[in-house]
Amino acid sequence: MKIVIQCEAFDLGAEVDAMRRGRTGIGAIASFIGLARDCNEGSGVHAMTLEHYPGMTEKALAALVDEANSRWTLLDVTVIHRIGRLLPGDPIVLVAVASQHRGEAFAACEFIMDYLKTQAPFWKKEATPEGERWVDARASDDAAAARWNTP
Amino acid sequence: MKIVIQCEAFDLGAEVDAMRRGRTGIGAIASFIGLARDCNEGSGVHAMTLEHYPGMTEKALAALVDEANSRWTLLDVTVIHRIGRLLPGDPIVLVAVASQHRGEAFAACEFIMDYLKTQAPFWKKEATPEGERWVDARASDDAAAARWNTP
Amino acid sequence: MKLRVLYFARLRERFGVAEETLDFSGATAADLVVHLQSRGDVWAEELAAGKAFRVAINQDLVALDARLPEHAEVAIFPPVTGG
Amino acid sequence: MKLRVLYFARLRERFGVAEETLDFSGATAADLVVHLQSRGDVWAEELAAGKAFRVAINQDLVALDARLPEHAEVAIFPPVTGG
Repeated sequence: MKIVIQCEAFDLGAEVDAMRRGRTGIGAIASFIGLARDCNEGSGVHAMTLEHYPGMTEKALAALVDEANSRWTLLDVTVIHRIGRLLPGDPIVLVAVASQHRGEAFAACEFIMDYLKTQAPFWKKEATPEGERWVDARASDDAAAARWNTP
Repeated sequence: MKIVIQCEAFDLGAEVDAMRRGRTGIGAIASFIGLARDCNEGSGVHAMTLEHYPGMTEKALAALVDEANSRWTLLDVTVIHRIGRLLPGDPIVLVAVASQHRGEAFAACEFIMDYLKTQAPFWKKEATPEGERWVDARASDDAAAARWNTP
Repeated sequence: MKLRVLYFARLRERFGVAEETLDFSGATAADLVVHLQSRGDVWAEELAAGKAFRVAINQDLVALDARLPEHAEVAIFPPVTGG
Repeated sequence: MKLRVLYFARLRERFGVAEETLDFSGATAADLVVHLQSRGDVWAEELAAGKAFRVAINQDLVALDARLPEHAEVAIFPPVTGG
């Protein structure tokens, strides 16, 4: 398991290769990268700054990876989230999940992203032609996370 | 859109980078790699040979990428499937899907994998200590593909 | 009518043939299967009712009642196991 | 009781403070919010009933009725928007 908060870019290929190197029991690796877009809520976005809550961020990410491990049989998980200033097209977040079978890898990867969006203390501020603005939380992200609440 | 059948290994990082290079409207890339495992149905597997139906394979993969494009708003799709002899730990298949939002990227990536497993004409033969054997189709793969049949 | 018939994977190995050309008078994929079963031996065994095999006509998966066009490329193979 | 209180993102900017130490006599997160509201101005505005903000105690998200332990690190921030 690897959880990292960093300013620098990450390398999806290197992260996934590190997961599978020397291992022959992994059948599936599902991965996700989220990228900064040039447009949001109808405005152009020329840059973005990501703030976080040092200490709580690591704790929150570890808790949600633990939760994923308790729900599915996973062989490895990597979560990397960038902070600081990012430009359109820059990768923001990476989640990669290794498992024996694809169903578990896909489910756990999407679960981690959905929970990260609502539980991990990151905040985005966008620079637009109309000035800087803090991004509002989305109801659709709450709905995506709520899907995983089994009755 | 890129669909390739090849003997050679592929490079997940390079494929995903090629998708996003120079583009600033992509918000999400979900990707998947399937790997040859060292064990299946209780037997050790020391090698695997993948056979396919040249011509139909490309047609079947293009049809299922078209179907994904008709179901979700996607910005790019890459599917690479290897054929020939593979060893445990070797990547077999790559699917990567770019979209504005993560929900569509995840859904389309998993849909393509589930349909590929039941629709694309590939067959695996495993080399085990007991000799060579053709892998049997799994009922769980049919069930995974059937999930996507909307009523 | 003339048909090109292809076999893959376990069926190719069991039949000992990858491809053949047939001059055939039936109308549907099912007719072709009955014709091949009549060869007996592994043909009767592998294509028996209840056996899992798939048929493609001109590279599209079809049901057994699908009609065979002239000069069709027909393929018969086990359920697929890629990915 | 002594508390360390942190503010993030829009709340940090609006309050003009990232961190403060409070000597506080209430028992719960809700009591602390009422205390901060009583400062008026942006505090009353941003922490008003119906405003969306989150509270963490010792780096765990909590509901407003959560009790405040001695020397707690309390953080108040907008709904998160990472990923």
